[in-house]
Amino acid sequence: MAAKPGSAPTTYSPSLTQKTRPPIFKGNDLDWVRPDGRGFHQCRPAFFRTGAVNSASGSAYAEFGNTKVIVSVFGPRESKKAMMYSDIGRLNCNVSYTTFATPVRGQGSDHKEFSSMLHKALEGAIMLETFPKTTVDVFALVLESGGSDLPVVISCASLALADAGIMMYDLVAAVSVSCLGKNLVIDPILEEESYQDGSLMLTCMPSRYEVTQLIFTGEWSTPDINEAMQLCLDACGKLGKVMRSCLKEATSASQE
Amino acid sequence: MMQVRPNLDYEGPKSHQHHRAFVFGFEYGFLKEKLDQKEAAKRANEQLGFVFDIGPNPWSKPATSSFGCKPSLVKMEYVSPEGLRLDGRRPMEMRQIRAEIGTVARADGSAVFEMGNTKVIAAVYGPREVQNRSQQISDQALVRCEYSMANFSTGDRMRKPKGDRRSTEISLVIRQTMEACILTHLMPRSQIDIFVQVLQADGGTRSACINAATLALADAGIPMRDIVTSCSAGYLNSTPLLDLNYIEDSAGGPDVTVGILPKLDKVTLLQMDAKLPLDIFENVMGLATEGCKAVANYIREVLLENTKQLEYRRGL
Amino acid sequence: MEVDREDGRTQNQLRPLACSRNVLHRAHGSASWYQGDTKVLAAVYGPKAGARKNENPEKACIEVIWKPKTGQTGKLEKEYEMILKRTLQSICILTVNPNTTTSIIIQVVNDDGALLPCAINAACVALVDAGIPMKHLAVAICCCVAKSGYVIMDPTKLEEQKMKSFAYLVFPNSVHSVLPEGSVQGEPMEHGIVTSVTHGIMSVDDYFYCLERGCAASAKLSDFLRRSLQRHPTDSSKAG
Amino acid sequence: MVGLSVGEKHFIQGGIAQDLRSDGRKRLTYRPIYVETGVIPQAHGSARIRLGATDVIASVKAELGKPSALQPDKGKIAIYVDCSPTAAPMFEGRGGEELSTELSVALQRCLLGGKSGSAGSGIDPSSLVIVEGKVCWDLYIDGLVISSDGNLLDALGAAIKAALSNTGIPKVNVASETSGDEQPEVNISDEEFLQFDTSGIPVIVTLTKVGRHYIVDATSEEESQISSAISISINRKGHICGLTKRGGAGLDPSIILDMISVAKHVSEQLINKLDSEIAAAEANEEES
Amino acid sequence: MGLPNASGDLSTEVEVDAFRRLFPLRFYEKHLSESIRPDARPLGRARDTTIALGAVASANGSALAKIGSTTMLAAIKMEVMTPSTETPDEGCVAIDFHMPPICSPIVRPGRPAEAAPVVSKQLSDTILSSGMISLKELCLVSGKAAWMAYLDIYCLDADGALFDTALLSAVAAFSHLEIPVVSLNDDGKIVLLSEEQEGMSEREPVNKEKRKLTLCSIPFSLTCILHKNYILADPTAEEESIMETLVTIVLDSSSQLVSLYKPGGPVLAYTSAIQDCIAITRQRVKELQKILEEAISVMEVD
Repeated sequence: MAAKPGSAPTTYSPSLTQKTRPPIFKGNDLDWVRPDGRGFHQCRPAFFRTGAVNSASGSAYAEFGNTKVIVSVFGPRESKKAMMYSDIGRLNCNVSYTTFATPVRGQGSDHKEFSSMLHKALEGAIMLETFPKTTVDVFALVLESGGSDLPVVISCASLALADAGIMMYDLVAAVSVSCLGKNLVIDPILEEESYQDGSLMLTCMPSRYEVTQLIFTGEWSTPDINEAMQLCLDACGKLGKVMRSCLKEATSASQE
Repeated sequence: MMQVRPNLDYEGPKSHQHHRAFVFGFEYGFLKEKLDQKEAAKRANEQLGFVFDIGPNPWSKPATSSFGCKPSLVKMEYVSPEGLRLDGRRPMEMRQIRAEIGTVARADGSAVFEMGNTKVIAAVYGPREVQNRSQQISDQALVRCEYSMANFSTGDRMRKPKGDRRSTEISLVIRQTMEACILTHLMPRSQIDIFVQVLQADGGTRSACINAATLALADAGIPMRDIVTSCSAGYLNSTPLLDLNYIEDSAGGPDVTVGILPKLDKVTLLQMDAKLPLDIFENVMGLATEGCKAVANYIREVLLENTKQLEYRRGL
Repeated sequence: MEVDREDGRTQNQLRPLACSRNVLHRAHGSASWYQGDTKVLAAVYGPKAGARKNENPEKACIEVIWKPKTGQTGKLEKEYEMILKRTLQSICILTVNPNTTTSIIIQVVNDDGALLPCAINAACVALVDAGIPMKHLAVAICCCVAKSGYVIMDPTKLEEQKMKSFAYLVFPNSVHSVLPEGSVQGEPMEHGIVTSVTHGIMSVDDYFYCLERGCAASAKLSDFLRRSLQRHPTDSSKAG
Repeated sequence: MVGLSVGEKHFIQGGIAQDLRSDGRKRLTYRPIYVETGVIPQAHGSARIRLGATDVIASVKAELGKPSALQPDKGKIAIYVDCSPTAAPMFEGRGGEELSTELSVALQRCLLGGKSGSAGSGIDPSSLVIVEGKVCWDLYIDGLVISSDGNLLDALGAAIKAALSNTGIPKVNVASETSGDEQPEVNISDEEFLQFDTSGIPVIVTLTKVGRHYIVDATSEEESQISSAISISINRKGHICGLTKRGGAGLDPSIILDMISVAKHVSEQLINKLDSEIAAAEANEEES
Repeated sequence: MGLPNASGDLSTEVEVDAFRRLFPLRFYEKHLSESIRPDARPLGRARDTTIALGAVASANGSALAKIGSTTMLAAIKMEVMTPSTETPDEGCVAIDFHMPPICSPIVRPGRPAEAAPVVSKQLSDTILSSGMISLKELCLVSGKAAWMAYLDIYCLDADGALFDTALLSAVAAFSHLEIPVVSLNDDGKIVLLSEEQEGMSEREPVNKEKRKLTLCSIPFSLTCILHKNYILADPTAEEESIMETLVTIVLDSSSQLVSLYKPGGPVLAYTSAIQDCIAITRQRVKELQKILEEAISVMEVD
């Protein structure tokens, strides 16, 4: 009645009057500050909680600054796609965004690229042979995007898998590094990501010290790669500890 | 009767910047007389031989291509007073055709077929086990076909999703046409997949796809009643035109696509949009049929050549 | 309380009704139902082997497909499908044909108000025509509440838009059988509501007033329904 | 995808261990590369690459567009890959979509560099701008897989490099200065074409780890033996312009660094080989 | 397990669980005859309800509502549109309800849940017909520009009473909504004014006064299950799947009936049952009003 169906007027979101915002750093200026005041090699405080969704077999919620993510794990359950017999299980991943996750209102559609990256980052850590003929579904929803979305989704998903009791070799921790001018900044926020010259995302199993997924963009020389990878590996190690303690807390809480 | 034979010795033009029509040029003189006395009489006044560099070339400049924009329907001259078409062909002249067998190494059978600037690849997989059990037919083979167009196949870059209505329709047409010539009863409970991929579209893709599919099926060694060949013809400026290109095709005039089994002398496919008086239709269809026969002869030669090569390789 | 209605009807008067069944030859059961200028065609296919999606080893499944007059199915159509499905599920005996699916297709021919009730009535007749086992019939009616508080029955589209609020109500048709009356607390069965959908603000008292009036009007509808079902399937029936 | 028996698997693995693969190659040798340019006449540039039984076509089309508000001084480049069902029946319908997206994303990452668009990109997007903030070229790069026998990413990368070398973009003259929001009028020249400087475009080298060894240019039989693979794009300067890991198993960081250095070594030869093939193909095209 | 006979003995617990799965209806009926539900609630009591305002920083207004474990996240983004010629001084509200695959095992990616469009329609009907928001308040420049409020509600965890929770989160998001200060620029476009600009800018903000919407007669809802003579308020997903007759009643703060929604179901609703349901809903509305007020006051203290 009040709403006129069928007529979708075109809308725009009002922008700031200033044409362009000044870039967060200038050229070769080495002593700029990050917008949130962190050091270059300092990650945002990470917050994890398992058991966020009751109706799922396992779930986790992660919050890194403004990046907020929920991951639910369902299964192992019957494969929906009529697949041929397989003696190992299937992992099915899906990442989607809410319409209000990004500063400009989006469509809230599936993110195919992230879905396949999530799959690749996790498959090496899961013991697929423990659930033959069945599927484990890992669904992620980015509630709010604040930069480094994919690493947060991956770390959160591995916690959700652990919460669901899926057998894994190790947790998977993921961290990304952005290259801005000559500086490497870890765990970039959205604004930094939009100015980056290059980026590196590394996912690893911290206890086994193995890399499950590695992605570079931009131009890198070998010493830069060494430095960035070491940075990520160290950060993953620390993140792994935070994730482990979150799991421990959850178990001790449920035992009480 | 004289054979209508494509000039096989002639190497095709390497550069499309100088695209010309030249195939069948002289040989078609005979066809014409046989086909249509009136047309032949009209044509008698015309000079014989080729006149090059006539008409705009739709392929020369992609950025300013007239290819993308449809020519207006109002009185456009598709046949010049000298009796030449926009690309310099005569009304009853076909574009150059070229075929190559075995282009997709991993397929059971494959072929490339070119008609002028239209270029398609066909690949055949099978006969093999039916993938979807519910589709299995107990007394004959299941024939499936998928037609797809490359993003770069048209003048304007197209961004249609896969499986739009046109593709589905052409897939169905190709499937039905090929099904009619394959001896499906010899391969019960099996499946044959025909995939055709259009690399360049310049009118007559339907025909080109059927011709390519025939070659690919033959290459895969699938038993057939006869080869199927196809060709189109249209009617513009009160002139029947053989083998329409894109501009002529999009003029909105009638477009008759015919597919025949040349040896059995049977028509398996006949499609026309727009209307045409019955007597003219007969002319146009006859013209397309002759085109089919010309294609058939060429395809036969290609297959023969291929077989000779195979023999040679086996050391026979 | 006299009310002027554009078509000269009184408050409680329904528009002319018309119903014919077995109108489609391929369908297992079909019916068309007219309420004034609102016309709906319903077709029933089934019971057929259960689709894998909604297989249920204990119960039959009912599936409703709503085809609007023009355009594509949107949220409104999805909602109507859901209401119809739940309503029909509650009047059919689902345990007789377990693991089957019965499809009901509703085609809107013309919408002039009270569309959903009209569709429910049409679907009901079509189900009978297809011989689907049912507990009882259902009759649906639309009641409108005006700003000044009076209530009118079976509104046209124009009236629907002018009024403050309206309610679609579905009542069971009384069962004439030897079985004990299925009622509670002494209320007759036809006073219970199968489905209720309201739109717009009304006071609670208004709603109960609607219920009362709707129930009374539904008796007329109920009679018509019964009469038209007793007739030979091919000849259509009309009522004023 | 490829069903292999245990014996066949051992044969392949054993061959790799002994540095003699089933088609007679060494671990770090590519199959012969055939380059053909200008295969799609209606595109601004195109090339076809054959690598054994792998056969791909890349085409470049430029359209006039408007630069994005965020980066008014840069044109837009997009890469789309399509897997034709002719290559494998499993690509039928929407079956090829997953692989197509994966390849498109990997190519974008390996060839177009970071979001700022300057570092690691094979083509400088600022060279595509005609009037800043108003008009620019949008470059659409389409890849099509016609026949597939492994190593699609390297082949597509090479095809795109060849297609870009083959590309001529018409010169555009801006008619007159316009102010405000109006779109300036532009004239597209028929005669003058601009060529890209393609020397900076990286090549993609995919190293597949089978057992303890790495191989390049794996066939699909070999790809089915993957424990993990890394695709690295390297430019002439020896800088890494992009990297993606494929295959699930975890790798020790030191192994990754080792693979990068091997890939660097391989890339030098590949770049030279590819450049000479492209030059030969171009010469061949001009001749005819 | 809130079972009276569950003495912590593992074997009985397993048996009870098996009984619950095999004979769910008998399991429930046993409880109902004792006037208690398996989660230890009396029949007429709703589950614990919480509201957290401002959960999403990137939206103009947002709220997270939880009833039991059913969780909904609602967020409003304001965009500018040109109003239609018939209503030049009215804005618009677009409401959409999403059920992403994370919320329930039934939903799979690519195929939206059946319930989502239905709840979506119900929500926009209820919110728009309740008159809670005056669309005139969304006007910026008559005939030129007006706000389009995009309200998106995401179900994060589905455990029954979806509509109730969604409506609660939507209402809470509207009460948290803060409209940005904007002004009209020379091109006739609406632009955002940042805080430091507000004072010195030569352009007058067009909506200095109208930063908050006045919400009159806020609707609240309660879903009940009718089963035999029992009325169960605020059902869980399990209860909804076993006992299929649902009645959703929406009342506004002045106890007017906004919607009475009973889509079929095997149990017929008699006048007396409806009256009972309305009475329970009245109480629940008071509860919800208090919870919302508390959430707002907590927000203001911060």
